[in-house]
Amino acid sequence: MAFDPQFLLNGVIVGSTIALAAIGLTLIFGILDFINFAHGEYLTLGAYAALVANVALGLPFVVAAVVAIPITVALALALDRVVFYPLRREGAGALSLLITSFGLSIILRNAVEMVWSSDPRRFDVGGAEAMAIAGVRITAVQIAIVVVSLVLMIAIHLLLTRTTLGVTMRATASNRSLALSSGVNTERIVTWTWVIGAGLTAIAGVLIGLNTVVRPSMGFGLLLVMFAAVILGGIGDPYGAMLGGLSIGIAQEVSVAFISASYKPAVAFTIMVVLLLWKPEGLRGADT
Amino acid sequence: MVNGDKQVDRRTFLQTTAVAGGAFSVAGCMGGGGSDTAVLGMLQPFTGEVAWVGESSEVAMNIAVDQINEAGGMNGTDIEIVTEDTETNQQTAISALRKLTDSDGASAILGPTSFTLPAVMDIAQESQVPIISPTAGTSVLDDRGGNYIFRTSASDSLGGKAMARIARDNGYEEIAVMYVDNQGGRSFGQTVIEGFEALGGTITTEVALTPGKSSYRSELTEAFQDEPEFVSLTAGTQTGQIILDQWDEQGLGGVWGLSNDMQTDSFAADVGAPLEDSYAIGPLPGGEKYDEFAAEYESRAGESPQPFTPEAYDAAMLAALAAEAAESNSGSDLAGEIPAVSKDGETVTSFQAGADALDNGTEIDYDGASGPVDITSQGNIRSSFAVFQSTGSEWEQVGEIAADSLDF
Amino acid sequence: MLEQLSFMTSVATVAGIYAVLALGLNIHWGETGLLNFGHVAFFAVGAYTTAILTIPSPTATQAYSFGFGLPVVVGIVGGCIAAGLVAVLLGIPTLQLDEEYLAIVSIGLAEILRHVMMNENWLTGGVAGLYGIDRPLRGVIPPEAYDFFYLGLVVLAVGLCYAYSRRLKQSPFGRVLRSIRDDEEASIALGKHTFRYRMQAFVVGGVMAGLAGALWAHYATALTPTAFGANITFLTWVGLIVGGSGNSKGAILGAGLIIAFREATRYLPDLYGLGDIIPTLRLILVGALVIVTIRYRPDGLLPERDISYAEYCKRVEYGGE
Amino acid sequence: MSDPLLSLSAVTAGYGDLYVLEDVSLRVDEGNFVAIVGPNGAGKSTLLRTIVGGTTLHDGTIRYGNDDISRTPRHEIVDAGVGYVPQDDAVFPDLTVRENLRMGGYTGDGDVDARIGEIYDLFPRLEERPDQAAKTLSGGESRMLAIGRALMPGPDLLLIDEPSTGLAPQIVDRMFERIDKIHTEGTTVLLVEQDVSAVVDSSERVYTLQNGEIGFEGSVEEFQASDDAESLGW
Repeated sequence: MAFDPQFLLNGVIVGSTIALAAIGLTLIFGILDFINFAHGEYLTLGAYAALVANVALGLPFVVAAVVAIPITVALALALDRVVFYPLRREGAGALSLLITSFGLSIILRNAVEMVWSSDPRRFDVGGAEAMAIAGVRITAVQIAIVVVSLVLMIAIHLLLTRTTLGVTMRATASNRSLALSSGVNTERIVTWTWVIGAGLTAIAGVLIGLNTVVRPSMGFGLLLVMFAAVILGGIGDPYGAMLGGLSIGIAQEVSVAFISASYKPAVAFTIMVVLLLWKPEGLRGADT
Repeated sequence: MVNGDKQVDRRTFLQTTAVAGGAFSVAGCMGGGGSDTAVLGMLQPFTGEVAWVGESSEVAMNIAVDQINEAGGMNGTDIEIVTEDTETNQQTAISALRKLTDSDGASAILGPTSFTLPAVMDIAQESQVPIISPTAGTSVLDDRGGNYIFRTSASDSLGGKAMARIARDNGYEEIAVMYVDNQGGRSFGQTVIEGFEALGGTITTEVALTPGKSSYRSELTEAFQDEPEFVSLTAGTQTGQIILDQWDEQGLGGVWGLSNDMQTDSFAADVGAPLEDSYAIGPLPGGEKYDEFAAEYESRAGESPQPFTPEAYDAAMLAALAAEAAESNSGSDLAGEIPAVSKDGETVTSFQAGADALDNGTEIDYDGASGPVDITSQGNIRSSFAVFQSTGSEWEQVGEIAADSLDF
Repeated sequence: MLEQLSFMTSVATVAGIYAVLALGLNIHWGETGLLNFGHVAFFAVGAYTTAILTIPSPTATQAYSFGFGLPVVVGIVGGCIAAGLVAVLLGIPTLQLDEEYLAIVSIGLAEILRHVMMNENWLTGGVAGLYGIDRPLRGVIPPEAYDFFYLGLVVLAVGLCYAYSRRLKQSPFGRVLRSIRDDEEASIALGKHTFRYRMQAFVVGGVMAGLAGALWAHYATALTPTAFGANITFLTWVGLIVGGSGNSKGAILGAGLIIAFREATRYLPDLYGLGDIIPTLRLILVGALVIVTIRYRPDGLLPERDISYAEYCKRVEYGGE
Repeated sequence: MSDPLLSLSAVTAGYGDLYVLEDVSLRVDEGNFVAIVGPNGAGKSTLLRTIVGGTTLHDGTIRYGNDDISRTPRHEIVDAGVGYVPQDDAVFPDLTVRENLRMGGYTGDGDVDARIGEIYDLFPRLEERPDQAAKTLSGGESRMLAIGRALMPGPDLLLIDEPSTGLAPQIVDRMFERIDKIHTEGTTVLLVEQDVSAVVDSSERVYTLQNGEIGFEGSVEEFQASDDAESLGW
């Protein structure tokens, strides 16, 4: 049986959205030093914010998608102020923050379900029909998803290397104490990290919702995959997260051609464990 | 599920939330059914992807219980419904069942779904409280039911065979089979495969799906790689709709054979034109009794009955009639009467009629909203199926598969 | 009243099983600082192993291929051993890395295991699961007293794990573990092979979780993959955090409280008739409980008494400014 | 006597409930080169961290110029003109040499590129590898980068924690040459050292710190004549 390139294409589409969300997760991990279990819910909230703007308020989809970003960012900042900041101020350890984020994740997920019910919902965009290009089927929407993801990844790269904010974020991620000693107001960097991380995650949520459906569990369902992407790329490394997200998306979809599709979710973790045994510092890690 | 009374309760709740926190621990000692009412428990998922099952079957059960209470109640006592959420999780289901049997003193329990029923069977048996599931199709129950475990829904092994027959009878030689990889989906899907092969057909691909995912494009690519003309799909409405939308988007062709979960008006309307000519199996429309139930359901819930709701209504009726027959509301007494009141006797279609007949010492055969509901000694029902085909906007019945034609 | 007592007995039994889980996790996190977020994996391995060892051989209609019909005691011991072996396998790639790796990889392992449970019918019965698991001394104990007997067994297990944890804490081994937790570099300087010690602690905690799984299997008498989701790991963590990590009494108290809370909130609909929003509301309350505890009682209800210098440095470091 | 640039009076500090420094007082005058010497674990690093706000201050006050900086956030202390070179983790490993320097100039208002040029003049080895990641530098280069990073905002006072640790003797000598140069160009220097011999040539004033308390205090000449010098292996 010849391998169908369709699997690869599906993987690129899924992988590019995972990559976007994983960048947010890894940035927040780098700066705040804890694994944010509520990250998936930010993705869900982004999708629902766009959904309300698009379906309930009747805004055009693109406008709704843009509107979703500041809403999600504002929510993430408010939650940081109310939930995480007091713990940071008192010097709570990474685990306290992590467990708190798990509690927050449950609250947010169920609040979304309470408000919008568990029914899957769809954006109000034109019917998508796949076109056949070079033996694979792809819709205009999917092309847009991949393009938007790639553009955002390039934008993140430029931000991290060309701007003072970006360099400061990387510096704070690699050594928070030294950043303070260099005159960095780390709380300001934390704020910017939430802005960028939650913003990217909101876009990822909208794109995933566009590619499929919007539902309360969408973010949580992707959380473990995002973790795998982050680990694969090396914790705290945004480029690694991009690479990790893409690899995992492709591996998952391609795996369907070879093994039972019900093992699909396990593929990401198998790759992760194997990689840790082989190259513990992540895909991009130094060889030394 | 808009209910006027509930709104008031909710407001009361909001005003007293502060007190509620402190009351949890006390509540543990205060709860529980008083002896002046009889309790029917409902054990269903109310959260997560299958929350609709709990919500819709609660409406159906309320209809039944209101009718029973209007007719004087079960052995003269009013029935109170206590609902518990399984969260589609074995541990929670066991705790919830324990609460219903031990703390609430339920006479019988309606539910749960295939996800959790196998896991609580033994506990129910031990507690000597009958379980009547309107929602569990799992073939595990085929030879494990009876005694304390019954169901008013058809076994997946019958449904799967019916699906195989539809494909074969319509001349398809090679089909693909897709099913969600959970308790319900797998047993149905496997029976389609076994049944279709027994009828001389060939299965091109078998694809097990993880439910609750957002994209099934690769699974579809896999299923359609040999270009099957007929694909059997077993899934809930949510997963089903995503799969069908993406199938349409990808332009893969062929017709579907859909399991009974997806045989609802809203599903046919939502998927629309692409579904034209595809098949679905479903229960035989129950005639007058079903129409009566459907009208009541619609007036309460504002939508046409969801799958399994007539079965839920019938399950509550059977429990109450069995209690009448046993002249006791105790679970261990009424369990044995459940098969007895469902067949071989004077046909009754309401609680009132059944209770009156039993008072006169007549054996009864309850026929309900979902059909004749004849419970076998293994706790199953033998069931005929209706074959539906989509017109592109709704399901139209195009045939019938009799229970007798499924013995292969 | 008797009905209430019976229900309370089953709640206490579940709470006891969670207490064993929490004691195991306390050895991982509280004593050694291992961020294990896949605790349910050990629980599942313990449960399935004892089930496979003790159920009768399969009949023609059953999905699974192995059932050895061995005595329950053999099953429980086997469950513990299997959980310990899984700990070794998981420990090899992760215990030498930063703690976050263990956290995420352990979640991953738990997920993989759940998919194995769902897919490998020959071993686990697949999504249909395993049924008819025997209960210890079923024929000997009168049925009406059986629940109390089983609760007694669970309490005994809690007691054993508690006593072991206490002894561990006071032993030289326990002191090494705490020094690893508080400052690994210092203990390396002292010449301790931290990998070996971490591995030992990881196995001990894993075995306790396996025991909890075995107790669950013989309590539930049926196993399906739905009983082994990530929420079990989460509830155990919540219990440990609320009770106070690093303190065995805290682990037991926390596990008991969290189960009591979960069960007590079942009575909410009875009081208020909230109907369809109650289940989600209950989960929201559990989430809020976690956040509030960590905010206002960060060391739990029963905090560990002394905190070392190195631990302080760690906290100061996290404090930033 | 004029007002000191930096003064600590009766400072008691540590980590959380743990006390490391007890009743420490010292002063650094403008233009001075001050060394604090003491054995390992005496609290030298904690003392520098306390000045930049990196510990829990239980008692006492820290004044810089005319301001009380006891409760000032760390990043504002840098803003006020205090450069700090920690002993460990003194550079950002994943950032390039140039980016590390740029981070140091984070608060500076001046021309960052011009300032980087000045640092390159001081440490030519850094100029040879501007795009190399800091984690790939040698120990000596890394230390130069750390000092360069701290000098970027043009601090009036430079705090250096054990510049000699882990470096070969000839590199230590060259390192102190540079520090001397920084000092003579107008920056006040406060450094802590375990290796007493390394600092006596450069410093003007010496404090000894033992068990978190100040022992000796005075000029280099007085120090060399004292018992403390002997006990520290001079």
